[in-house]
Amino acid sequence: MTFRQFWHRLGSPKWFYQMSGPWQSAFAILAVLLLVTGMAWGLAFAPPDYQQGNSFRIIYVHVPAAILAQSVYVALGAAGVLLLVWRMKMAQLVLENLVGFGAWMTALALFSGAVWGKPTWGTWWVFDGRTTSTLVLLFLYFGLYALRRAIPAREAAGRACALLAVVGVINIPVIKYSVEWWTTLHQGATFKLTEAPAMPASMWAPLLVNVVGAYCLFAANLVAKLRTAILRQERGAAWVREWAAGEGRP
Amino acid sequence: MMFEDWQAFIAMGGHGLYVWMAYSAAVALLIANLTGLGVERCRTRRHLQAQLRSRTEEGLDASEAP
Amino acid sequence: MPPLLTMTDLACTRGGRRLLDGFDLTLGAGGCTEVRGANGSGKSTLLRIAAGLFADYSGAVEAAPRHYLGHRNGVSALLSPLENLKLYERPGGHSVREALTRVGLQDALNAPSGQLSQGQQRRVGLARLLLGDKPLWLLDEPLTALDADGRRLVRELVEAHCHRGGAVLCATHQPLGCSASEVHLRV
Amino acid sequence: MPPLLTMTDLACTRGGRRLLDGFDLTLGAGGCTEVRGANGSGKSTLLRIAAGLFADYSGAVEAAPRHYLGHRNGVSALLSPLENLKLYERPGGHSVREALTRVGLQDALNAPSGQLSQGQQRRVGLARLLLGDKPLWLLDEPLTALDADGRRLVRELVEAHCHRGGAVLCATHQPLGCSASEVHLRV
Amino acid sequence: MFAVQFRRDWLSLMRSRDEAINPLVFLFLATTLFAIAFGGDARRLAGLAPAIIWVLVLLANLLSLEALFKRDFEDGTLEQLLLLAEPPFAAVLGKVAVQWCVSGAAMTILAPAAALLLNMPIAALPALMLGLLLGTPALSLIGAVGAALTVGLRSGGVLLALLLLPLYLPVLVFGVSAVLDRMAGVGTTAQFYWLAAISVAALTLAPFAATAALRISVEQS
Amino acid sequence: MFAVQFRRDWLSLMRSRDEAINPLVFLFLATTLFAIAFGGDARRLAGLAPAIIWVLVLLANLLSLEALFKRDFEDGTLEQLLLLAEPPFAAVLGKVAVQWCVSGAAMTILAPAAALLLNMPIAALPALMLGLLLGTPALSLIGAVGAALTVGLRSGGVLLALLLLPLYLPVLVFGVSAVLDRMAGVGTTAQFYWLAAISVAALTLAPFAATAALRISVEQS
Ligand code: HEM
Ligand SMILES: Nc1ncnc2c1ncn2[C@@H]1O[C@H](COP(=O)(O)OP(=O)(O)OP(=O)(O)O)[C@@H](O)[C@H]1O
Ligand SMILES: Nc1ncnc2c1ncn2[C@@H]1O[C@H](COP(=O)(O)OP(=O)(O)OP(=O)(O)O)[C@@H](O)[C@H]1O
Ligand SMILES: [Mg+2]
Ligand SMILES: [Mg+2]
Repeated sequence: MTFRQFWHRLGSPKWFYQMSGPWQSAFAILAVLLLVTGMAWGLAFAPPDYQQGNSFRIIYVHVPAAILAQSVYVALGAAGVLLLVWRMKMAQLVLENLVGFGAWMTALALFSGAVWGKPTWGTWWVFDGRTTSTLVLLFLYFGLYALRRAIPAREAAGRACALLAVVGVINIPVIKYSVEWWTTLHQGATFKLTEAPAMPASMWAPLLVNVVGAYCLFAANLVAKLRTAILRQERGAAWVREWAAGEGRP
Repeated sequence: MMFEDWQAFIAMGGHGLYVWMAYSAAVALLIANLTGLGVERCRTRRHLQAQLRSRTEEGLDASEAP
Repeated sequence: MPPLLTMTDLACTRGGRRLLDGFDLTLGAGGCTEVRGANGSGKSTLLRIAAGLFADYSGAVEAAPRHYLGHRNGVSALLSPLENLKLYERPGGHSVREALTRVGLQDALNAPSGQLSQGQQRRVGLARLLLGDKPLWLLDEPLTALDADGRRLVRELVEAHCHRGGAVLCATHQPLGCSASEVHLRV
Repeated sequence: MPPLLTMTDLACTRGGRRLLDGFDLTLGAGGCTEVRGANGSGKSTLLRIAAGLFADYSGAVEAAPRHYLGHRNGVSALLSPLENLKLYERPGGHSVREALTRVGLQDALNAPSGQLSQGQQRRVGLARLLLGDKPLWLLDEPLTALDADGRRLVRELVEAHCHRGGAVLCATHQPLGCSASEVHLRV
Repeated sequence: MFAVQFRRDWLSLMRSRDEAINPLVFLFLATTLFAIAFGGDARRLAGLAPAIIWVLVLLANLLSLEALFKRDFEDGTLEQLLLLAEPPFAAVLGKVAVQWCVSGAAMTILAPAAALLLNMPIAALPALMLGLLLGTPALSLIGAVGAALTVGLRSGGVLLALLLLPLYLPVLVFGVSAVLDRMAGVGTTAQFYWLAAISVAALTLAPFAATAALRISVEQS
Repeated sequence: MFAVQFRRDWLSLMRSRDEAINPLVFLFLATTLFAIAFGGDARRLAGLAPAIIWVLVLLANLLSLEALFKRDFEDGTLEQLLLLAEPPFAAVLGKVAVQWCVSGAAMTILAPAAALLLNMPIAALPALMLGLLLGTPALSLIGAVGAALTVGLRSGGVLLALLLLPLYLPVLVFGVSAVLDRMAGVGTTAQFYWLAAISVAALTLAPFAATAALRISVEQS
């Protein structure tokens, strides 16, 4: 199969649906396994930080969530380009179905960061570079959600969201840079995120496991949501009716 | 295991509240997310089947046939 | 000579109702077609599709450069008719003043358009058709709010345009009064 | 029985033009008068004066309780036809549902009105006339955007209303088709 | 008539739920912007928080008032209302009540959250909420008169602001000083009486004034 | 096309001169409100003044952007523009330019007066003005994309705010920090470069994005 064919097929809901059955459960199972392992490892077996003590264990929740929050948005931006430039049908489904997941991950990153901030910084919230840009990321997600809700026509909503997602992705680095630079200039380094380059393997290994697990969760969400969305979208098509009559029967 | 007993595990050296808040939020989100996926799938399936049934009862609606 | 408007196997669903289904239409130079049909049968939708102002359809549409006069006139209330149409003036074509005189607005060139009566505003919209020289005209109930004199005006404009080799697709409830083929939409 | 609408020595200037001058009109029970005139001759202005929606005139106007259907339908795009008219329902009169059925909208009761076609929206405006039982109807180009069936509907509504002892003043460019006297406005 | 109009406007707000939460979104976005823009100075904010919140509530109210009659004016519903509602002022009051529910009432409930973003001490929150509860009806009612006067005008938005802000000033002053006094531990009853008095006065006069203003606006078009 | 559209929009703004000064009126009214609401604390204001001014400039811009395409959308002019302008994006740019003249440019010139109301030191005014001059084009241009996306929507106003405020953040941050740095005697070139870069980037991309967004909006109605 040439790349061209693959590309074309990826844009075809039916093909995607028929191919992706096994992927979905694989990713979901992998995600649960990795995340449970990583969390248990991080909670009980990783050594405490010599400065922060056990509150450090929040890192195993916080960093994967923060990474996903950004990755999902980048994925939305990519889908936006696909939709606007190549009018790829699947990209619209991605745009429609991934916003909620990304927003929840952002919320988790914010929440776990805030919870971590209380014991380490002595306050739930402080406006520094990363916190601010994460908060703004949450607003970007809200914007996508609200825009889609506000436009009744599905097709138009898809393109409008695509445009917004692309504009947002272009802006994210600028936002990040601006706030990071601004607070380090004015606030001093008191609240700088702890960076531990010399982190021992026993500390970063569970983090790695969780990050990979988080990406699996992302993939599982992507595939599962696309699959249901495809069924709903193509409900008039013959193959979906066959599916409902046959395999889909409980 | 980095902790002597369960008590210490729960207490997390005094940071138990924060650590457990963060982890429980994460676990809750994970569970909600995965069950959400399953529920959505079931609902779609039921919906499609209901649609299929009403179609076969009424006879196939010509205007909606692909 | 290629046709000015070709619609092939058009299908469109709005608000849960199938409006167009396997609709075909070809409009060549000099052709005038009236689209008829009951209220809500999809005439306006058809015209917007032809104009490229409605995208949620399936099928193929090819249209020459075109003028579209919709239910709304596209006239800014604050600007005078002259100022309103300035944007559409093209070198070599009619001037705005000529166009407005043609539609009988020579006495209302400079009043804010919002202070014109409905029929006068419709005439401003009609005057735009004379600017920029587009071969295809898409008219959605052009007779709305026009008096007898205005209806005659529309007929003359359409006839002249077809005569020059243009084409007109017109949704209307009253016949324009010029020789035109008819398409009926049914839901 | 007193007339339902009396206008005496009406005069009105708009945008520097004298529209009405010493205009008199009396409309009794059962009377239907069509106001004719070229675009911009002041028909809409006259109707708004009669409705009490335009105040910048001289002369005397006396009008019975009235319905006014203007160029704009008075229909909120977000609300369904049912919800739109709820406000005008009165105990003892027609129900909103009956009124909407009468104007042929029984299949579009619950869609947001903004999603209706122009003619369907006009029909929602017409349905309001059936609610609240006002003896005087002031109609400004009621036929706008209506198909043949809709035009018949308006004629029937007007005839029935006059028959019941109401009165109708109607500005229009096309005759309604019922027996009516005519007033011509000239600038 | 009040109830019918209330239900109608409520429905149409719910149809576009996003619009209903507009004032809230504005309040939170603007608060966040301020918090971000103040950056490291956040700690110094506490004393300024009441003023910022109240000013933003005023502005949010202004913004949502601009839309109060606009759509009805443009699609001709307003002239029908003036012709057919019995009595029109009750219908106008219905519209204002809906506007208050989504602006004044909603902001009363959620302003504390915004205040916390600006580090306002928790002890002062009840004073903030009570002040908003008593003061915002006056804002909506007085605002309706201004909105009715400007609805037909192209310059709507800021002409409205210009008309209303002077009238809003007493509410602002009493509202802010109530919170500041509470933070300073001084008694605050007087301010609340004043806010309530202004609202009651507005309630008795504003519906009539707004109806008259609407009539003027409609007769011009 | 740019020039014709510019002249057209300029004319129609001049027809309703009040609307043209909307953003300015908003800026001054809100500044005044803040000054009044802060009352005796005024001395503490100086350090906060840049943040307040910039946030208000952002909000003023947002408010005037909401109207950018609205009227044209409603009376059908916008669809004619998309059909007949050659090329449409030049016409869109013309509209944005007019909007910038009455918001960005006007506020650049008059913001110092507002800043003085808030006790900002005179020495910092040039930094404020230069920042506004370089930053406001980006606000108008990015804002036009948002305005184009939301023009057909009932929830317009605050949906627009929600969409745009995150995108405005960098401008806000660089703008405020330039003034603060000037007040602290630190070099400020970097911020101005950034602001200029953002504006240039917006100038090259936004007209196309806005035109595409307008097309989406028109195709729905
Ligand atoms: C509400 C507050 C917080 C937010 C929104 C937040 C957000 C973020 C973000 C966006 C990242 C970047 C993830 C990536 O792309 O690699 C991150 C990483 C990180 N955060 Fe937080 N954070 C918050 C609070 C905290 C606190 C209180 C701490 C600990 C003192 C902390 C420690 C870390 C660490 C150690 C990393 C990984 C650093 C790296 O790999 O670059 N965060 N956080
Ligand atoms: N808002 C206004 N301000 C100033 N002048 C106006 C306004 N509205 C209408 N006019 C003027 O009043 C005159 C009559 O307008 P009116 O709308 O009453 O005419 P009409 O007879 O209803 O015309 P049509 O058949 O086109 O609807 C017109 O010449 C118009 O220029
Ligand atoms: N914005 C919209 N959203 C959803 N449905 C719509 C929308 N606009 C129109 N429709 C539906 O599409 C159908 C056709 O509308 P259209 O305006 O094309 O009719 P039409 O033939 O022009 O009618 P008329 O003679 O009344 O102008 C109508 O049934 C209407 O309900
Ligand atoms: Mg139509
Ligand atoms: Mg008229």
